[in-house]
Amino acid sequence: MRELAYYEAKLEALREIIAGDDRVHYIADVGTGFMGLSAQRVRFAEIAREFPERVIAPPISELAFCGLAVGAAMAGLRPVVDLITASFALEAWPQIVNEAANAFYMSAGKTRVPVVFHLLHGLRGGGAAQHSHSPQAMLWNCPGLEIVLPSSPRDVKGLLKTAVASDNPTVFIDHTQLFNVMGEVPEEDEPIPFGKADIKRKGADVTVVATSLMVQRSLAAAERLAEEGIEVEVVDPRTLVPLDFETIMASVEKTRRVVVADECHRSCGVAAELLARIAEAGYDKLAAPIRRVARLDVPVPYSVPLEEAISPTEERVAEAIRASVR
Amino acid sequence: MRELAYYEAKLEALREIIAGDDRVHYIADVGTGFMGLSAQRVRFAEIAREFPERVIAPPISELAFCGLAVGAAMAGLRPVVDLITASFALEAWPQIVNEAANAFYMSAGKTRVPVVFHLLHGLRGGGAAQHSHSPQAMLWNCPGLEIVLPSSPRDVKGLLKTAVASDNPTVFIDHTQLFNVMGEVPEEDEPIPFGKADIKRKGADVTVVATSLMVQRSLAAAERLAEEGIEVEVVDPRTLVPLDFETIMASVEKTRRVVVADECHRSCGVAAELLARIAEAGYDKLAAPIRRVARLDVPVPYSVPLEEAISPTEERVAEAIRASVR
Amino acid sequence: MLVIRHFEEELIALHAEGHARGHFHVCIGQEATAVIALSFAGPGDYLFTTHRNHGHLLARGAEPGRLYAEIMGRRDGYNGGKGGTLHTVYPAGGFHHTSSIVGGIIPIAAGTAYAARARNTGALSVCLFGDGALEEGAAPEALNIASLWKLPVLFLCENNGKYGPGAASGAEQSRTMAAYPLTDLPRAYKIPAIQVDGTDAAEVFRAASEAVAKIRRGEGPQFIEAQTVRWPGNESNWPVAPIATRLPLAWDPGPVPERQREWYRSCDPVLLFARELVARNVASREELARIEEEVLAQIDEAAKFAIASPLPDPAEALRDVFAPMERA
Amino acid sequence: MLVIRHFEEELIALHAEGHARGHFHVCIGQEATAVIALSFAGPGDYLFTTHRNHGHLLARGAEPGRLYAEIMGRRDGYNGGKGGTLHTVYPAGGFHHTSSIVGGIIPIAAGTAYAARARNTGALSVCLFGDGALEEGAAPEALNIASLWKLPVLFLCENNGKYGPGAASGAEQSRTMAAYPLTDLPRAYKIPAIQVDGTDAAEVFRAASEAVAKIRRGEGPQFIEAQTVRWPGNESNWPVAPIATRLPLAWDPGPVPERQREWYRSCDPVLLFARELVARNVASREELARIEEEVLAQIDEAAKFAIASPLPDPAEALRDVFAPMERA
Ligand SMILES: Cc1ncc(C[n+]2csc(CCOP(=O)(O)OP(=O)(O)O)c2C)c(N)n1
Ligand SMILES: Cc1ncc(C[n+]2csc(CCOP(=O)(O)OP(=O)(O)O)c2C)c(N)n1
Ligand SMILES: [Mg+2]
Ligand SMILES: [Mg+2]
Repeated sequence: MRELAYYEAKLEALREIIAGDDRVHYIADVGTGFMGLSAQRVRFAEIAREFPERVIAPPISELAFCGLAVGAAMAGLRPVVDLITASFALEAWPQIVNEAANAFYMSAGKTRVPVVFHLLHGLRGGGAAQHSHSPQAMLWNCPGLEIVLPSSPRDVKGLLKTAVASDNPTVFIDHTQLFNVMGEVPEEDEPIPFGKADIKRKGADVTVVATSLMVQRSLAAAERLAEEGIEVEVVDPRTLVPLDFETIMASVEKTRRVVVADECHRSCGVAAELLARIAEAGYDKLAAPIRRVARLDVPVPYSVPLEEAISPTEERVAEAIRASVR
Repeated sequence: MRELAYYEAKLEALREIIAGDDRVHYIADVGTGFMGLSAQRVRFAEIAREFPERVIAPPISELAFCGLAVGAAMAGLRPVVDLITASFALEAWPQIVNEAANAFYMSAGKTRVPVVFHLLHGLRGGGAAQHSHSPQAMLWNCPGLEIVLPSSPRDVKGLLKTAVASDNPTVFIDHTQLFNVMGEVPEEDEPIPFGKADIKRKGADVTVVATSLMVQRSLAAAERLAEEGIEVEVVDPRTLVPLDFETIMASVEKTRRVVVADECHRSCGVAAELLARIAEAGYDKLAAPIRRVARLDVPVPYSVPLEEAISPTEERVAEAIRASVR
Repeated sequence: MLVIRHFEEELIALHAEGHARGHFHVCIGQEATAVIALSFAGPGDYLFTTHRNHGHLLARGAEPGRLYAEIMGRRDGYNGGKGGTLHTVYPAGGFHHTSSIVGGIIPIAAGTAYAARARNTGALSVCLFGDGALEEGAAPEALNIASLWKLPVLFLCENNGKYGPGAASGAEQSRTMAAYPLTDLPRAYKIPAIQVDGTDAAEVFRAASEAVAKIRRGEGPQFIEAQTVRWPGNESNWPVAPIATRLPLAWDPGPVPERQREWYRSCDPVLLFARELVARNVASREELARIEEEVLAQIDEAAKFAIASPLPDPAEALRDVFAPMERA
Repeated sequence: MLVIRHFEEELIALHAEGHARGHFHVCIGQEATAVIALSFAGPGDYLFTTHRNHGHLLARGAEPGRLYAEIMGRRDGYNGGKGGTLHTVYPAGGFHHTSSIVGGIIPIAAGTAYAARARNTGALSVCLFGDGALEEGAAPEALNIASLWKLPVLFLCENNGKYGPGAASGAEQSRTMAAYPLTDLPRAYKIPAIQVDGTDAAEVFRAASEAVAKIRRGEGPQFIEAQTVRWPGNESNWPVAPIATRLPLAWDPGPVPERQREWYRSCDPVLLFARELVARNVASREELARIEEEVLAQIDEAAKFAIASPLPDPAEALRDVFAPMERA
């Protein structure tokens, strides 16, 4: 199968999606949309030029343009609305959390809101306290939203297709630090279903449940640990809502040792929920305490060594794995 | 010691605080502020009339008036800003989560933000999807905020005093369903320190860690279970940030059985974090899986039986306790 | 208008009797705006309303019985009791989403207008909201976008902020809005805006028909501020009906306090309209009285229908969180 | 102005050499506004700025070396590397909080003004922000409150939205703001607002001194829009210095592209000011050249200081989350 860089797969998906369905409108700043501040941002600008009627640059009004996308979704379009840096989603919180998430339920299933919110989350290197949010935990606490966290070229393409096809409000949370990851991507169209975890690496000793960039860090840690004789299984849920808990528990029952790795702040983060569910279901199936690798509970500092100090690094994942087999 | 209703203790605290410190300004709609839609709302209006210069009604602009309070706190006041229904805090999310919480850290400790955000959270009976939020879990995922959840007349008074005295942004999260709870409140001033859990009931068989209204529900469940021969210990952390985890773990080590009870939505809720911490620290100290009682992961319906179906009721707490000793 | 009035008055009674819970808001005093303005909306148009929505839904043909049932959380409610008074959704009438968050619908209404134009359906959006909504940042943000993109949306602001009958009308100040008259705000964003007396059906008729025509001609968003005086029963958070409305009050208010009398005389759109109809010989007092009897009977039946409607099955609570996946 | 210009140009070079990371924003082209307008702020006043803050801090006396150190994440930075370019806080100069969230500081600046008035200190707030900030709902919300409550705050909008030298100036349209000219928005909220040429030091001087005087007299908030043309090096997200500024370019631009030449001729506030000084015989070209040498030496030293400053101790990351409790 052909190999593509993550960013290529992501761009290919978007182009196919916009070209293939008139109902798709993409609302974003053209300079930084979709690809953020990455070197590939000009490639998004090319797509914007190709579809000038359907790639639309709004004012700096996240609340209103997210609301606009919610309305457009109610009225038959399939809008993708780009918050770009995930921190800016906080500006649109009322529309995402209190309108989009609730509309289908409050109407008892009458009103569908097939909108996709696109966010670039996480510690990106120098984003500091106000530009480094990973809001997926806050969003997981808000029922009514589908939450997607791709981690590989194949996944980013297939999951983006499914996100746009979904009839529900979907938060698509990407990470610029993934953009240069290489991987196989089939030529043919392969939407990836929501709620199907992917075992990114097989191993018998420890299960690591990781999301987004932490999948790549966990795979790197697993390589290192293989040299130390520890065989790590890396499970990537790919979507938090819906969550494929069965696949996770099947791996846990096999290895009996678990590390959860996620980039949100630790308290009430995604790792907390994963840990809680595994602890509930796995009480008598575990051979060691579940360990959690997450961002420390402090605002994000700007300086390199400070940011590093609070990050869930590859080294910290490796350490947690070692501790759990010790 | 004298007995007061919760609402009386709360009003007494506010009056004393405003009367005692010129720097305290209270920003709120006078009709529904502080006491919400409860029968006691006229009592707040009386306080507002007594201090017309310092109880100020803003426009319906939560984002701006929270930001205004943040600025006022930076410049020497001790503002209390009232979101009233906690759901309206979502409107002010950028100011609470991305400005107030980060200012002290980003300035490396130069700028203090002694603001108090007052919220009325939870299932209040007919609030439906858009007026029933319990945002404490989202806020716990945001370092830099102190989070206070009173559950008794004594606590509401003492914690409100400490919240206003604190030099940090503090989210004071109350529940109208507590207003008629009766309890002892000392005559003399007794600020209650943050980070000190309170054992609301002693018992040897099961530890229930509960917050806010769930403390009262857990106490009621404990009474019932005492008749069944189960002795329940109810631990109330009172503040999530800072969290007194030692007191919680001391109880857990004693009883070896744990139920966590909180009103947030289940996934990534406060109960998830409490469960995760206890599971991490208590791996080899537990005689049963930790059980979680929380709001089910659906938007809040309006109708009585539907709302009941997703609520963490007293009955459900009791059921979880029974399951954990079974 | 009469249906709305009697619906709301009966609702206050039903609520007092414990048939509904939570807080709620009635449209009394604002009936003319909804009934007249919404008469220009076509079947494919998108309508949005707020916490104060009952009158808007009824004006678009919602059945009083099913609306009561929703407000009482019953199975026959339009949303099976999931939405309730604050969020009733009635797609057959064009209401696909109702938000109780002040300002929440304004960007959404711009969005349905955006979609209608993109899909070239000729539809427009009508966004009904209160004066308070303009204080929320969502409103100016959305006005800006609607203006820039010339979206087909009618912003219809029901300004019930004139406190109490007898308050000086005209260019008085607002304690919470510096952009006053409110039309100053849309105008700053280059949206044509006019003020009308919201209790005067003829004035609302002219303004709404003209605004809708302009929007359908592609002239972009329009803004109407319909001014009404706050109904005396609606000054607290819990509406209390001072006296039940009956049309004969239009001619003989009886022994009521002066405030109430003044409201009947110059602010009550239902009584104003009744007087107008009689003065112009469109209907006689007797004909109106007969119609009122029918309406009262209809409302009575609606209330009975709702009370008889069963509560929903608790298992319903877990449904409708997500739509099943669309398969291409 | 010269310090700011050379600071920013050197920063672009330092960044390109890898001494700083993340994205950053420079004040080139906007120097006149900051330097002149902030000269009216007193020591107790509260100043707020945004992602584009370096010039503002320098105008208030921030040391270039410590500012570079912050931007490079070093221990000697004003915030020990915790804030970085987007959030540098410099309380000695009146900057207690700097937000990189567009619109974030506008309500906060209203808040310090509220406190200053409540405490009767006579202080005012100056809130510096870009044209884009008015698109965020936080801005109109805060303008409204500032106007209603007559808060002592100067809103100083640096409109660098005139794209590129040579673009038609005057009442042109904005693609993202319907309320254009921008002063229409504060005026809708009854805040006095004027437009000035932000590259013209004298014009900024007059406008700012008058606005500050009005605020200190208790006349409530004032709004100034300072218009500048976007500097040619700042059209992408990553500023790229086309040519390093030297004052002699004011008289002889040398062989540069026409765009750049036009910018030198009519938009560059530093060169405009230099020409003015010479034309009015305030300083000779030689004197200016000498000053420039000194500034360049100062900047050079500042850069060295910052590069030599150690990285912070990783343990620092866990400090300053919470202030210790105040004990009454
Ligand atoms: C974001 C938000 N803030 C506050 C409230 C509480 N609230 C409900 S109705 C209302 C008044 C709204 O005034 P207006 O928009 O004029 O509508 P009216 O009730 O007068 O019809 C308020 C503040 C809310 N529902 N949403
Ligand atoms: C809430 C928010 N949305 C988007 C951004 C991304 N962003 C950074 S600077 C900028 C442009 C701001 O324009 P303006 O306020 O005119 O300032 P300028 O950069 O022109 O000085 C944007 C959109 C942000 N920082 N915050
Ligand atoms: Mg109103
Ligand atoms: Mg700008």
